[in-house]
Amino acid sequence: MAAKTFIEAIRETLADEMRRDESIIVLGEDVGKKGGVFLATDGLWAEFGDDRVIDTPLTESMIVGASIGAAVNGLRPIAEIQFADFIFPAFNQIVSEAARMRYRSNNGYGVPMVIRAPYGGGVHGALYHSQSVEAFFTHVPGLKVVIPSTPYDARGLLRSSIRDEDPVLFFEHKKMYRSVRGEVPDTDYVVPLGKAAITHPGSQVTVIAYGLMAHYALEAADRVADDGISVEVVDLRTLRPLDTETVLDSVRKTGKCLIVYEDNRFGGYGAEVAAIVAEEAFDYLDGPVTRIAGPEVPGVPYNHALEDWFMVSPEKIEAGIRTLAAY
Amino acid sequence: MAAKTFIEAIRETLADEMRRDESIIVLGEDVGKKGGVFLATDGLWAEFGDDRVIDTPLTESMIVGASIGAAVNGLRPIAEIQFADFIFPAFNQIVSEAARMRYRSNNGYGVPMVIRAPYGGGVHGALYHSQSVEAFFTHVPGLKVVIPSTPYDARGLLRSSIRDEDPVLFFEHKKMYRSVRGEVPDTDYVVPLGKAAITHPGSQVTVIAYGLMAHYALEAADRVADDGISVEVVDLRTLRPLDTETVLDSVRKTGKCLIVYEDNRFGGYGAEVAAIVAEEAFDYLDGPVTRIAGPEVPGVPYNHALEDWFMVSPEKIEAGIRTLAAY
Amino acid sequence: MAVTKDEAAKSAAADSGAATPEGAAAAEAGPDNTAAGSLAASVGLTDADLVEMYRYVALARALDERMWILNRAGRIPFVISGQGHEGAQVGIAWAFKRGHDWIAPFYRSIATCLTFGMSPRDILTAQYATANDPSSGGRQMPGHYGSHEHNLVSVSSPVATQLLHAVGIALAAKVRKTGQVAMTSMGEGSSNQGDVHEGLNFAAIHKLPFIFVVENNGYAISVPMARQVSVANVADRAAAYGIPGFVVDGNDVLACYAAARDAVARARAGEGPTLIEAKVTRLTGHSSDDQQTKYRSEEELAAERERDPVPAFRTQLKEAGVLTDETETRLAAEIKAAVDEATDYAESQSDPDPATALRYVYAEDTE
Amino acid sequence: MAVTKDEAAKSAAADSGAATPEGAAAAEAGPDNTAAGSLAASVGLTDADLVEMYRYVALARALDERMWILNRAGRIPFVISGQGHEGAQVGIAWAFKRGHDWIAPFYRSIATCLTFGMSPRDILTAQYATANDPSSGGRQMPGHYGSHEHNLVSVSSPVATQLLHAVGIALAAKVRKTGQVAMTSMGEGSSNQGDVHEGLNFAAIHKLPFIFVVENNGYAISVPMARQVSVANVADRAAAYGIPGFVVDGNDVLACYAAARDAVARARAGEGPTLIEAKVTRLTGHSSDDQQTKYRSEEELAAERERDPVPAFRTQLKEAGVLTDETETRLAAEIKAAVDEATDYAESQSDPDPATALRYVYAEDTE
Ligand SMILES: Cc1ncc(C[n+]2csc(CCOP(=O)(O)OP(=O)(O)O)c2C)c(N)n1
Ligand SMILES: Cc1ncc(C[n+]2csc(CCOP(=O)(O)OP(=O)(O)O)c2C)c(N)n1
Ligand SMILES: [Mg+2]
Ligand SMILES: [Mg+2]
Repeated sequence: MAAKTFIEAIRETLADEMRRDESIIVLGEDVGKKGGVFLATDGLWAEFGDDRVIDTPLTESMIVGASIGAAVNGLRPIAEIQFADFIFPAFNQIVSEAARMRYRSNNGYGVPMVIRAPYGGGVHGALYHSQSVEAFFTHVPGLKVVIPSTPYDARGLLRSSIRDEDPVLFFEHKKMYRSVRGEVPDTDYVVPLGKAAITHPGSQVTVIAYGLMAHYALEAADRVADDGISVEVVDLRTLRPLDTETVLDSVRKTGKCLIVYEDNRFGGYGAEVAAIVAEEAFDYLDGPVTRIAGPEVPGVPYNHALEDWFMVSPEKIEAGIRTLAAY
Repeated sequence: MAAKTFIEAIRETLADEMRRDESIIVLGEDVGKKGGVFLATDGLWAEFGDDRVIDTPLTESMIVGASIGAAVNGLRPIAEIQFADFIFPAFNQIVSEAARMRYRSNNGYGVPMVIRAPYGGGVHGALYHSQSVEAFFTHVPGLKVVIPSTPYDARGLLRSSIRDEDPVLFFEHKKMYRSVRGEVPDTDYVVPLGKAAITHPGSQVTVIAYGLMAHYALEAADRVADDGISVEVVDLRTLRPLDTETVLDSVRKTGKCLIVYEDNRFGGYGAEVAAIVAEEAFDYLDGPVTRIAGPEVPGVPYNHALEDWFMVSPEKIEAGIRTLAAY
Repeated sequence: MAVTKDEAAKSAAADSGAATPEGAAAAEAGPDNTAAGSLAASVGLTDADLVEMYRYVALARALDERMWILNRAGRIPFVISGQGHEGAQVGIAWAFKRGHDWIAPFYRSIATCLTFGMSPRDILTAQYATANDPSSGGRQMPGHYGSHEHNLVSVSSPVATQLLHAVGIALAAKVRKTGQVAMTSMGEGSSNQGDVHEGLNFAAIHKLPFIFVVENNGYAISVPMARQVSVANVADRAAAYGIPGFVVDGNDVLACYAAARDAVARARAGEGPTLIEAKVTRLTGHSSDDQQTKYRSEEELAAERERDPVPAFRTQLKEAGVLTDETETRLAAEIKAAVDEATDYAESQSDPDPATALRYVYAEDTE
Repeated sequence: MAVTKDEAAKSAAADSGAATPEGAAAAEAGPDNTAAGSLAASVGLTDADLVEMYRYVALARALDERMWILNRAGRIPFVISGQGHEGAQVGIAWAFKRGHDWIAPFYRSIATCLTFGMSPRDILTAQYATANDPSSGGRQMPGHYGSHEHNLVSVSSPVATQLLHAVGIALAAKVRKTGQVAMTSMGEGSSNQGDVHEGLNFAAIHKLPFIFVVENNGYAISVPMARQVSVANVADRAAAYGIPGFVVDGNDVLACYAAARDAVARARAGEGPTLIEAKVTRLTGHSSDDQQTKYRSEEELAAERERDPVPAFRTQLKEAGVLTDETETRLAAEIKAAVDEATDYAESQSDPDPATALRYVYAEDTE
C-alpha cells in the first residue's frame, strides 16, 4: 500500500472505474491529450480513446447539459469543469435540470453523473481561479456535494459518487493536489456518501471543517494541544447530505463548536451547519456556535499580501479555538 | 394618499424614476407592448418609447450582460427577469461580472443596475414558476438584495435601488402583486437599503421574515396574541446588507428567535440569520434559534395538495411560535 | 457497448412493425395504394399512413380544444396549447422510430407526444395533475409532458435546455452504437438561448445523430420574430455550424415528414445533425394567462386562422381521395369518444398524496 | 441624452487629433507621403501612421518577451502572452477613436491596450500586481487589464462574458447618441460560448455600433480548432445573424486595419455590427503554466514561428521604404529604454496594503 498524492488517487480511481464500467465517459476542456490542466485525467485518453475521453469545446453549459442527456441514455458521464469558478455558465443546467429531472418526472428519469471541479484559494489564482462554490449547490435538493480532504477519501468517495444514481458535485481543493499525500489501498473499497469522519478525537471544542480547511483544523488542534485544549475535528467529507448525527454527537459531547470554511462567511455553507447545531444542540452548548471563514469581498485577490489577508489559516483557526475554549 | 396594490406601487415608481432620470432604461422579455406578464411595466413603452423600454429576445444572460455594459457606459438599466426561476441562465453574468466589476477594477468601474424578478410560490406555478432564489445571491459580496413586503416599502426601496451605484436584485413576491394593498404617499420618499422594520412590536418571541412570509408572520402573531404570547415581527426588507443591529436588538430583548422563509430550509437565507443570532445573541437566548422553511424537495410541486404541503403558512408559523414560546 | 435489455425489447417491437407508425404503414400498405403518382407514394408512405397521420393531427386538436373548454369551465387552472403546430409535429414525429429514437419535446408538443406513444389519458391526467399522471405524477404544470416508456424526455420550463439533453442522448447513441436518433423541438424565440449555440456546435463537430426542430410561430409570447431573431429564418443559422438547414411549411404535413425523413436518414448514416424550421401559426394566446389581442391586430389574427393545418391536411387528403367522408366521420366519432373517455378518466383520478411529496428527490433503494 | 462632461472632454481631445492614432496621423501626414500608390495611401493612412503602428507592434512584443524573462527569473509568477497576436491587435485598434470609442479586451490584448492608451508601466505593474497597477490595484492576475481612463473594460477570467458588456456599451451609445463604437475581442474557442450567440443576435436586431473581433490562433489551450468550432471560419457565423463577417490575415497589419476601418464606418453610419476574424498564431504556450509540446508537434511549432507578425510587418514597411534602418534602430532603442524603465518602475512599486482589501466591494461615500 503506497502513499499517493491527492491527484494520483483521483486519476487512478477514474481509470479503475472506467475499466470496470464501460458506460463511464469523461468529458471536459483539455481532458484529452493534455490530460487536464492539473493532469487529473492524464493517460485516460491514451487508454480509452476519443469516444470515452472527450475534449469538449469551451462551453460549460454544454458539458453539463450533454452529460445529463448522455446519462438519460445509458452512460455515466464524469464531467470536468476546468476550475470551479467556471461552473456558473452551467448553473442553469445543474440547478434547473440535473437536480430536478428525477423529482419532476416522478422517478421517470434519473441523472447518474459526476461533475468534478478544482476549487479553492491560496494558489495565486486571484478572483477567478480560487473560489469556493459549494454553498451554491449544497442548497439544492436533488444534488449531492462531496469535498474530500485525503487521498484515501478522494478515492473512496469518488467511487461512491461515480456509482451513485444521482448527480454528484465533486470538488477538489487544487492546493491539495500535490501537497497532500496519504495511504491508498489498491482494494475496491468505497467511502459512503453522507458520512463525516472524526479525524482528531477531543473533548473540549468541536471544529467542523472540510477540504483544505480540514487539514488546517488538524494543525490548529495540534498547536493548542500543548496548552491542554482538547479539540475534536470533524471532517464532513460530504456536504449534502450532511451527516448531522456525527456533528451533533460531537458538539453535545464538547459543548463548543467552531465551524471553519474558506468561502465568504455570509451565507456560506458553514451558516447551515451553525444553524443546525444552534437549534439541535442548544441545551448542550457552553459557548456560542462560532465561525471562521473568508472575508466579505467578491473573490480572493491576487497579490500575495491580499491573498494572505483573505485566506483562512491554521493561525486564524487556532485563535478561534482559544477564544471559544476560554469562553 | 391612496391605497395601492403592490404592483401599482412598483409600476408607478418605475414611471416616476424614468421621468426623473432619462438615463434609466427598462429591458426584458415582454416588458414593452404587453407591459410584462404581470403588467409591472404596463404603460412604460407607450410613454417612453422603443429606446428606453426594450422588448428583448428570450435571453437572460444577454439581458443582464448588456445591462452591465450599458451601466458602464452611462445608463441605469432596470432589467426584468420574467420569473426569478429563469435568472439562472444569467447567473454567470450576475455573480462573476456585475458583482465583481467594481472590486476587480479597484473602483475603476461600477455597475449601477437593478434586476427585478417576481419570485415565490402559492400561485400554482409548480417547480419553475414558484422559486425563492434569494439565497444564491445574498451570499455574493458586491450584490445587494431587496425583498419588500408592502406597497410603501416597494416604492421606497425600488427608488433607493434605482439610485444606488451598485447592482441590486429586487425580488417581488408574485402572490402579493394584487392581493396586497397599502398606503403609498405621492412624495419622493425613499426607504434606505439595509434597514429592517419592526412591523409588530412584542416582548416574548422574535419572528424574522421577509416578503410574503412577513405577512404570514403578522397573521401568526395575531393568532397567538389572544393566548397572551407577545411576538415581535422583524421584516428584513433588505437581505444584503442585513440589518444585524435591529435583528440582534430584538432577540436580545425577547430571548427567543424564529426565522421564517419560504425557500428550501437547508442552506437557505435564514440559515445565515440563525447563525448570526446564535453567535452574537448567545448569552440572551432562552431557547434555541429555530426556523420554519420549505421542505427539501427541488421546487414547489404543482398539484394544490402538494403545493399546500410545501408552502409555509400562518398556521405553520403559529405552531413554531407556540413551541418556542413554551420552551 | 451492449444495448440494454429494455432497449433491445423496445427496438425489437419497433422493428417488428406494429409498434411504430412506420411499421403500421408497412403492415397495411398494399402495392396498389403505393402506386407511383399517388400522394402517399410521393413521400414513400401509404394511404394507411396518411390516414393515421390525420388521425393524430385531429386527435391532438380535439384534445387541445377540450383543454380550453375545461379551463373556461374552471376544471383546470391553466392551458398551454399546441393549436397551429399539430401538422408539423405529426409530420416530423412520423419519421422517427417510436420506442427506439428519442425526442426532447417542449410545452406545445401534444401532437408530438401522441404520435410518439402517449395516450389521450396521459395528456389529460397531466392537465388535472393527478397522482397517476405519467409525466410527473401531478408535480409539474400542464404542458410539461414526458414518458420514459416512450423515450420522451421530461419537459422543464426553462426554455432551450432540452436541446443539450437531446445532444447528449445522441452522443450516448453514438458511443453505445444503439443506432438511435435524438430530436428536440422548441420555438423560434427559445432558439436564441446560448445553449442552442453550444449544442449545435458540439453536435456538428461530432456528427451526432441529432435533429433540431424549430416550430416558428412568429411570436415569443408578445415579442414578434423581428425583435427576437436577427435573420429571416432560424434555418439560416444552420450554415453557422456546417449542418443542413431547411425551412418547411408547417401546414404541409407531408413536406414536414419528408424533411424529417431525410434528416433521420442522414443521422442514421452518420452524416450528422440537421436543423428543420417549420413555419407554423399560434392559433391561441401564448397560454390561458395571455391576452394576445393586446399585441396582435384583429386582421393579423384573422389571417392566421386561415393557416390552420387541420382543415388544410383534411382537404389535401380528401382531394387526393385518401380520406373518404365515411372514414372522416368514423375518425371524428372515435376521436370524440377517446377525448370524452380520457376526460372522464382524468376527472375521476385522485390527487397525489402529500405523503409522497418527499419521494424521488434521490433514487430510492439502490443497492 | 447629454454626453457627460468627462466624455465630452475625452472626445474633444480625440477630435483635436493629437490624443488619437488617427489624430497623430492627421497631424504628421504631409501630402507627399499620402501620394496615391504609396503603401500608406492604399489604406488611407500616412507613413507616420505606419511607423507609429510598427512602434506599437514592436513595443508589445518587447514587453511580452520581458514578461517571460521576468517569469523565468522568478520575478513574476505567471505570464499570459500576446505573442503572435500583436499585428492584428494594433491594426484593428488603430481604426478606433481613442478616448471616445470603447474596447472590451481579453487576456492577450497587450498590444490592443497599448494602442488604446495604456503605457508600458501600466502593463508591467499589472504583472507585479502592485498597489498602483491601474488595471486592478494588484487584485487580479496578470493579463486582466482595464482602464476607465482609456475606455478599456476591466478584463475578467470567464471567457466571452465581455462580449455582452461591449454590446451593452454599444446600446448605451445608441440610446445616448454619443457616436461611440464598441469593440470586443476574444479567441476562437471562447466564441463558442452561449453569450456570443445571445449578444450577436441582439446587436444585429438593433443594428448596434458593435464590432466583434475573433483572434483565431487555432487552439483553445490544447484543443485544436477542429474540435472546438464546427466550421472552417468563425466569420462564417456572421451570416447567422445577418451581419457582415470577414476573415483577415492577422499577420497583414494593414489588412486588419482596413477591415476594422470599414467596420467602424458601418457602425458609425448606423449600419450595425461586423464580425472580423483575424487568423493569428500563438507563438508561446497558452500561458506560463502550459507545456504546448505535449499536444503540438515540433514541425507545427516551427511552421508557426514562420508566421510571426513582427518581422512580417517590419519587412513590409522596409520594402515599401516607409521604415528606414535609422528609424528602426531609433525605435528599437526607444522601446528597449521604455521597457527597461517600466520594469524598474514596476519592480520598485509597493504591494497593496491589506488594510485596503475591503475597499470598493461597493461604491464609497455616495451621497
Ligand atoms: C429561460 C426562460 N425564460 C423565460 C421563460 C418564459 N417563457 C415561457 S415560453 C416563452 C416564449 C417562448 O417563445 P418561443 O420560443 O417562440 O415558443 P412559443 O411559445 O412561441 O411556441 C417565454 C418567454 C422561460 N420559460 N424560460
Ligand atoms: C468560462 C471559462 N471556461 C474555461 C476557462 C479556462 N480557459 C482560459 S483560456 C481558455 C482557452 C481559450 O481559448 P481561445 O478562446 O481560443 O483563446 P486563446 O487562449 O487561444 O487566445 C480556457 C479554456 C475560462 N477562462 N473561462
Ligand atoms: Mg414562437
Ligand atoms: Mg485560440
